[in-house]
Amino acid sequence: MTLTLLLWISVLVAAALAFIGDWRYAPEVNIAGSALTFAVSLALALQVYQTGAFLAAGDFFFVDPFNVYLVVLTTFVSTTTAVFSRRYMRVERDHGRIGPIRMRFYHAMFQLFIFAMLMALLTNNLGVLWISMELATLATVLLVSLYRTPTAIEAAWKYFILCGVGIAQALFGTVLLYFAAERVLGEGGNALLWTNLNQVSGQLEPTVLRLAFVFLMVGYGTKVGLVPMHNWLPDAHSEGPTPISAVLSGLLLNVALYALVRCKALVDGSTGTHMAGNMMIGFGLLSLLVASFSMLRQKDIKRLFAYSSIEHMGIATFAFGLGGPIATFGGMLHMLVHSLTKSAVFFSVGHASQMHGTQEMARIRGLIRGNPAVGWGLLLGVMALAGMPPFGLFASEFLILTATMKQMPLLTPLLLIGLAVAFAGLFRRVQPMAAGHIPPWQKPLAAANLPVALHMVLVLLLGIYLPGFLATWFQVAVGLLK
Amino acid sequence: MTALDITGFSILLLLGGAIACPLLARRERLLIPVAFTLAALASGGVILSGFLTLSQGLNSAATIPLGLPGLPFNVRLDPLAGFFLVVIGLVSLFVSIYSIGYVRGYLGQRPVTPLVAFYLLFLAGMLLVIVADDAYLFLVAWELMAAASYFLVMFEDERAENRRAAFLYLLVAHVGALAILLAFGVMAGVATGYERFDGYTFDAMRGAHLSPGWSTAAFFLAFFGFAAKAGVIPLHVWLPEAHPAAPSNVSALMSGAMLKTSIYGMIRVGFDLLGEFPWWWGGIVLIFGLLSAVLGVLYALMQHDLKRLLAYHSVENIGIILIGLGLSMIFTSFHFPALAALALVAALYHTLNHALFKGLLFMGAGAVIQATGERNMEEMGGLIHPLPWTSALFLVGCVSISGLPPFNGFVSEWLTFQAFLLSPALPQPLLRLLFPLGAALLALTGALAATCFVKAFGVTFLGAQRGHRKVEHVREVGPAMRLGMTLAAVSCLALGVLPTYAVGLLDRIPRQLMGGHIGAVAGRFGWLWLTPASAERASYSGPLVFCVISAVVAVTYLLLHVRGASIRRAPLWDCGFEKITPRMQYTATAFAMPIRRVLGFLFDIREQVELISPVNHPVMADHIRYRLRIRDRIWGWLYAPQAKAAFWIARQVGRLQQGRIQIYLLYSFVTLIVLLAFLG
Amino acid sequence: MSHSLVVQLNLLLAALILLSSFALLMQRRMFAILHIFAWQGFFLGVSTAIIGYASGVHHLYLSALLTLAMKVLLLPYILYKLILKLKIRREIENMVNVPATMMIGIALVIFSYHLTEPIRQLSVLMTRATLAVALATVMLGMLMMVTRSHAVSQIIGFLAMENGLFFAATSATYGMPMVVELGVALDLLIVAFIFGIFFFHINTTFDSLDVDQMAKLKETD
Amino acid sequence: MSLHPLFIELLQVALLIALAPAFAGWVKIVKCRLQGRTSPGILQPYRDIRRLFIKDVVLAQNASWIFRFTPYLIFGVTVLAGGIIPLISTDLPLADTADIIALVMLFVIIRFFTALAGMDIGTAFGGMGSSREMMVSALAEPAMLMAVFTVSLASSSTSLTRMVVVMSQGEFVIRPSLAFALMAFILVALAETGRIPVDNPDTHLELTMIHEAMILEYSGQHLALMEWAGMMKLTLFFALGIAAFVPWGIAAGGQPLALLMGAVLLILKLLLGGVIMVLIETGLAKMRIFRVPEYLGSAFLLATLGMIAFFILE
Repeated sequence: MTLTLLLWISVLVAAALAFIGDWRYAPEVNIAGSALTFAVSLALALQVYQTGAFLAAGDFFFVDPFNVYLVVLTTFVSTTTAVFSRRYMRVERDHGRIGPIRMRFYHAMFQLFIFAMLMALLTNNLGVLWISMELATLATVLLVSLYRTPTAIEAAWKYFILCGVGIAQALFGTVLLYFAAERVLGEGGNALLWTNLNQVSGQLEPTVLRLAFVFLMVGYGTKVGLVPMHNWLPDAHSEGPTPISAVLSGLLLNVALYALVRCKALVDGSTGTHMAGNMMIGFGLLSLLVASFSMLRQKDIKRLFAYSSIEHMGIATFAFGLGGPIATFGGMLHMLVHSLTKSAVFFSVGHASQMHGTQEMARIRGLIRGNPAVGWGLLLGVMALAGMPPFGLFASEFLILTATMKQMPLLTPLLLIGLAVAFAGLFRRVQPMAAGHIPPWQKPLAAANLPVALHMVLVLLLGIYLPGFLATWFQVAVGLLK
Repeated sequence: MTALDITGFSILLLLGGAIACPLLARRERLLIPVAFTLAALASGGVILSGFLTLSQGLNSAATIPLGLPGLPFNVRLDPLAGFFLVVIGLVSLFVSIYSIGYVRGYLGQRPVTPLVAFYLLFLAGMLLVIVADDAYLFLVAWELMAAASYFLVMFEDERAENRRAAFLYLLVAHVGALAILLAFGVMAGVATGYERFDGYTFDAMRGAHLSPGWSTAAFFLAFFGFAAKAGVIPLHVWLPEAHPAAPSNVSALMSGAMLKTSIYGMIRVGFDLLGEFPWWWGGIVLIFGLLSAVLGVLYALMQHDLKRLLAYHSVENIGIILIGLGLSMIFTSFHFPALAALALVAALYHTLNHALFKGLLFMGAGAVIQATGERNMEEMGGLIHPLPWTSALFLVGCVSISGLPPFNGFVSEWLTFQAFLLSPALPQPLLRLLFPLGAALLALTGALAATCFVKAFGVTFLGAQRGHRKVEHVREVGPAMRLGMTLAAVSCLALGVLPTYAVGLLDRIPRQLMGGHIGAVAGRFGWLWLTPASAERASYSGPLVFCVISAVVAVTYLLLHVRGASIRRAPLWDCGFEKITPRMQYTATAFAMPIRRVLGFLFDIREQVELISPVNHPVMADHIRYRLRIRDRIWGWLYAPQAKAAFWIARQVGRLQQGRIQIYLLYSFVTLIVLLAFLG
Repeated sequence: MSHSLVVQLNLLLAALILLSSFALLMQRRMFAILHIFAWQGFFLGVSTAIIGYASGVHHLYLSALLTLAMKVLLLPYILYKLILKLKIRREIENMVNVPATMMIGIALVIFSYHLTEPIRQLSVLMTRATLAVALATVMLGMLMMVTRSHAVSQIIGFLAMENGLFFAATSATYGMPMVVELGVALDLLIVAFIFGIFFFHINTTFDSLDVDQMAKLKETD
Repeated sequence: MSLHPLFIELLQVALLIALAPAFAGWVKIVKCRLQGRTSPGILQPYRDIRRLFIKDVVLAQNASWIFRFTPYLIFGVTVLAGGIIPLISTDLPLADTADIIALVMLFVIIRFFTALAGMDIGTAFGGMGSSREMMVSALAEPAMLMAVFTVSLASSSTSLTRMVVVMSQGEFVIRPSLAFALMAFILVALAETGRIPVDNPDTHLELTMIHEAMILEYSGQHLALMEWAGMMKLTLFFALGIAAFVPWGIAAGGQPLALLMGAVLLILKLLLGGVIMVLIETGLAKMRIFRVPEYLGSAFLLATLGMIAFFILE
């Protein structure tokens, strides 16, 4: 009940905004819609907390601790992003970078995007999961090219094509999965239901599933932004409007990883080997290394953080690939705190680039003096991203690293190198931007500080105190994925 | 109210203060005294609790319901922790008092609220590190400390070199922290095999029995991490950058207290968590200690920035502490608990002493810099006249760090020597032969340190003003700063004159860790004689040295002044040389020249002399231009190549992404095909 | 219509589809490409219908209709209009050396045959033989996207992949569940809508649809 | 009957203070004889000191309290050292105040403050003297410690009295290690007391002087104290050598006869030692400052050899 309500709200708000999206109070409507979904998702979470995992709408939807916390996360971040985008888009409109129609389009697509992700998270049907992933992509493609600049169009095109192809491969994988399932569960819709598949995963044909997972890995991996299928990500993040960058790397990547993890659970369950896990370890590690080294040479601030998203997704993928209670726990925690932190950082980045009228890091200076909230937000956010305690990312990296030390000690040097280089890459860029004197070209700005503050407080809390229910959820989810 | 409560309360006080600081951001003139008094009070509490723990040999633990599920924050106080609480507490007490005056100097120049807030946070972090009893809390505190001090180093952030220093510092600290993390990972893994979270408590790690290979890995990972923080050569590069960059009260705290936390970490991991180890671990620690000691002091000798010089001396003293540790480890592994105890006590005592006199010296340097607005010694000179207090207190620091009796530096170095001289007991003939050489190196270090501080004090305070700035406008610093320094100086003297009491207290720590202890105090008038090992082996009496010397001095002075000897002031004689100018004095660079000439091969020196003559003929030269550039070789050997390699790789990685979409498609296509071919 | 006949027909259509995708790979001229694509869609639709008839899985009729409607009529029509509008009728694009592409294509077919071998062993469906063709179509579609530098032909390559997927779905499992089919179709519609917009933007900003000039965003210097 | 230790202590210190100038004078005499000059007689140092005490102090204008404090401190430290080293008897209350390592550090105090005083009056000479003095001492320190260490190995103790007791009470054995150590000790002692070939005590030739350069600005009582302390230091180094290497005759207890015996023997040893030193001094030439490292290096080498010899041969 709450569940369908959740989805309907975002659809309806999207539809409404499609018409009134350029109205003065459209941003407020947008915020209200997101806030509403957030409230409902909390109710849903409560339900799960009380009754545990359950099926809804027949067996079309499946809610368990693993996806419900992502749902709450999604709605929460979408709300804060809406709050941020109110200020941000107003400035953009005042600078005349986008007109009323595009404003409408932007708001509508934003909500549609949220809907797509919620659908992908909640559905029980792998086919529908695939469809909503595609939908999420398509909803954001035109947002990336919202500014109509040559580079924006180029980025959007790459995003469109690469993710399209990737997702197509994922579909082939799904087909194979269906083929394998059908022979056990018989013909018909419920052969694609994850719950059923998970029950019989032992009997699924390993050869087929191995084949299927390769396609799923490459397919969904493209959307997670795993090297070497990552090339769309920096472009899309750097060219789109900042709120979109925030939700892209804060939420979409998570959802894609979620899909991948669900499939991994099936495949390793069936093959009985650790092949899927190893594949994820490989991709994760490669992404971590490549991304962290790429960070060293960035000039564009949003590209920098796009690569950091790749890096962190790499870590999370690595953790899930590693398996085992602590690593998986760490992976989930990492998804959560990373999306909180990264979106917060993107908020600060957005304001910073608006203050200086450029995304070129060499020209962004003296933020702390210019606008303390933005400056400190950026600096602390980056500290969190770099894995400094007491922020939450440290907790997850702590678990993941120590788990690696036990299970695959020989990989720890690589992890160390990756993390260290990423740290250096982030700091040597961000520090001069935050510190120092105010440059003449910097313009004052009324920033939306609430979202950043909210996110950072949460990240801080998660670093020093992990609430019990979340912990138990993660434990349960770990059990499910075993 | 137990010792642990007092500590916890103090820490909460500091954290609360840090959070509350922004409230007073508008009224900084009020904020400074309030906040630093708070800090001083907290430090006092910490000293008290640490002292109680140490003197009564308490061992109390507690858990705080925060942190990860199944892994609440565990805290514990045992003699070892108690001792380090005392060390940090003392330094922070003195420095906090000093800061009341020092930080006021920034008013009007820049907002000091961040400085105050992060100062409090920094203190809290260090204290948490000491009381932490599980890997997670330890690392959180460790990095909290690093982050806070990073912001403190970056306080004067408009200077590019300060930013660079801060960045370098944070990078090294973070890499070190990761290494420590992995070390804990190894131990926790063996403890509970990663199925549960409670393997991360130190108790579980104590219980775990590691295979030699694993424990070696754990120890050296931890050693690397802690060494990076302690500034052990070759991981010291950040230290001489960060200490000068930071405000002086912060450098005092960093050098006096923060470096000690890494010593604490080494002892905790080596002796407490791991327990038994082969002798060569100690050997390696010893070697790094000697290396840091000698090179540290040599590099210090080449500096003419007062704070850089002091920073390099921190490297040296950490080296001396490590020497003690290494000896203690070796003795432990050969099962000589008493000797191990002696070496450990020496190390711990030097830890305490270094905390005090280095704190004092940095405070003094801060006073000088604030009074003159100058960091370069070549511009100073003759400051003893306008700065009587500061100079006298600084001199105490110099004497202590040079290891001259009856001050504290001597006692700990003397104990270390004794530990060295006990080596004939060792079964390893090779070690027996090599140890004395180590002792000789230590002696060299001591002598060079004396040289360096003759230079530091002489060039800064004595002689005549060298630079272009006038001495007249220099005023003595305020009472708060003087009080802070005086307290530090007094405790330096006290620890030097009455070592037996302190050593008696320290003796509880080896008892806790390795069950051995030294007969520190022997015979009648025990408090008078410090006799490690045995009375006829070696003995030292601080009180007597102090009393006899001062008595003789007093007597001679009186004898000579019964008939008021008239003292006539006259211009310099200088072998009858007439027109002598301040420019003719020895500069810091000139003073270090002989050593530079003798041991130059250790440095990367560029020296060029240029004769400038109107008629270009060297003999007719009317003035000479002299250029000297001394670099740390280690940077060129170790760090520059790494950076180069990283950027090279980055360039290669960049090639992956060259813009054409077909290529990107090809990547994903090829990936698919390859995976299918090999896994499908 | 006897069972074997159906199978043979199906195989024939499969062969035609494979052929058409090779043709797509080779063909230089826009309109020709368009036609071939339409034909491929047609073969696909027919084969789907036949399979539906033979296997008695009746929702396949619907999906056959969908296919015909979209892949034979709608999408080609849209593309046709766009090509006219954007005046790229005469466009002859230069391609990387054709024989090599040929060889690679054949290699891919063999590879996909080898890959689908185990599945063919497992499957009991009469269409199991065609799965290899489906996979090959997907791969050839990708190959086409890799080798072509023209936006339109890239899109067609993409759509050809979709065809392959669809064909795979029918031949491996007599089609995905209905809801999925519909969803895919919907997505396809949106895709069409989006690339339509894109063609306009690209053409207006770069005044040509050659994607090679869209290589500003890169890490090399 | 036996004298009270405290009395012995006072006696020894008094003896040292009284005899130090005479010893310096003796050294001068021997040197003059060897160089074919007529000597001013053994009492000359006393006369010098008296003259200086009578004279007023002339202080340089910018001399600080350090400059004035140093002479007293140095005198005090030297006296303390005199109370620690067993000259005539081992039964000294102060003997346990410092073992040999601490004793060496006491001498470092002297050097440290002399160097500071040298820099205090801001002349080029002062700085030069301090700088060179500190370098020499820095290089001398390890050699000194090695020698000391080798000696302490024999008696497995660093307390001087203990060493003396062990060596003079125990049966006599030839120790190659001690021979090496003795040579090293002599070399170092020459450097530490500022004699040729490292420094030249009786020159004011700018470029060769080290110690003189530092005390150049001293005058009157201050200079007197400095000179006197210098003589005592010279004597003490001999006493140290005697106690460490040829301690025979130093009384174990407080019997007056033994003490007298000890005193006589001490004086004889000192006279002999003086001659030996003069022979070395006249035999060698003052070396360039940058030859000193090699000189002290060889001292270090000898000391190390001594130690190795101990472990290998004994």
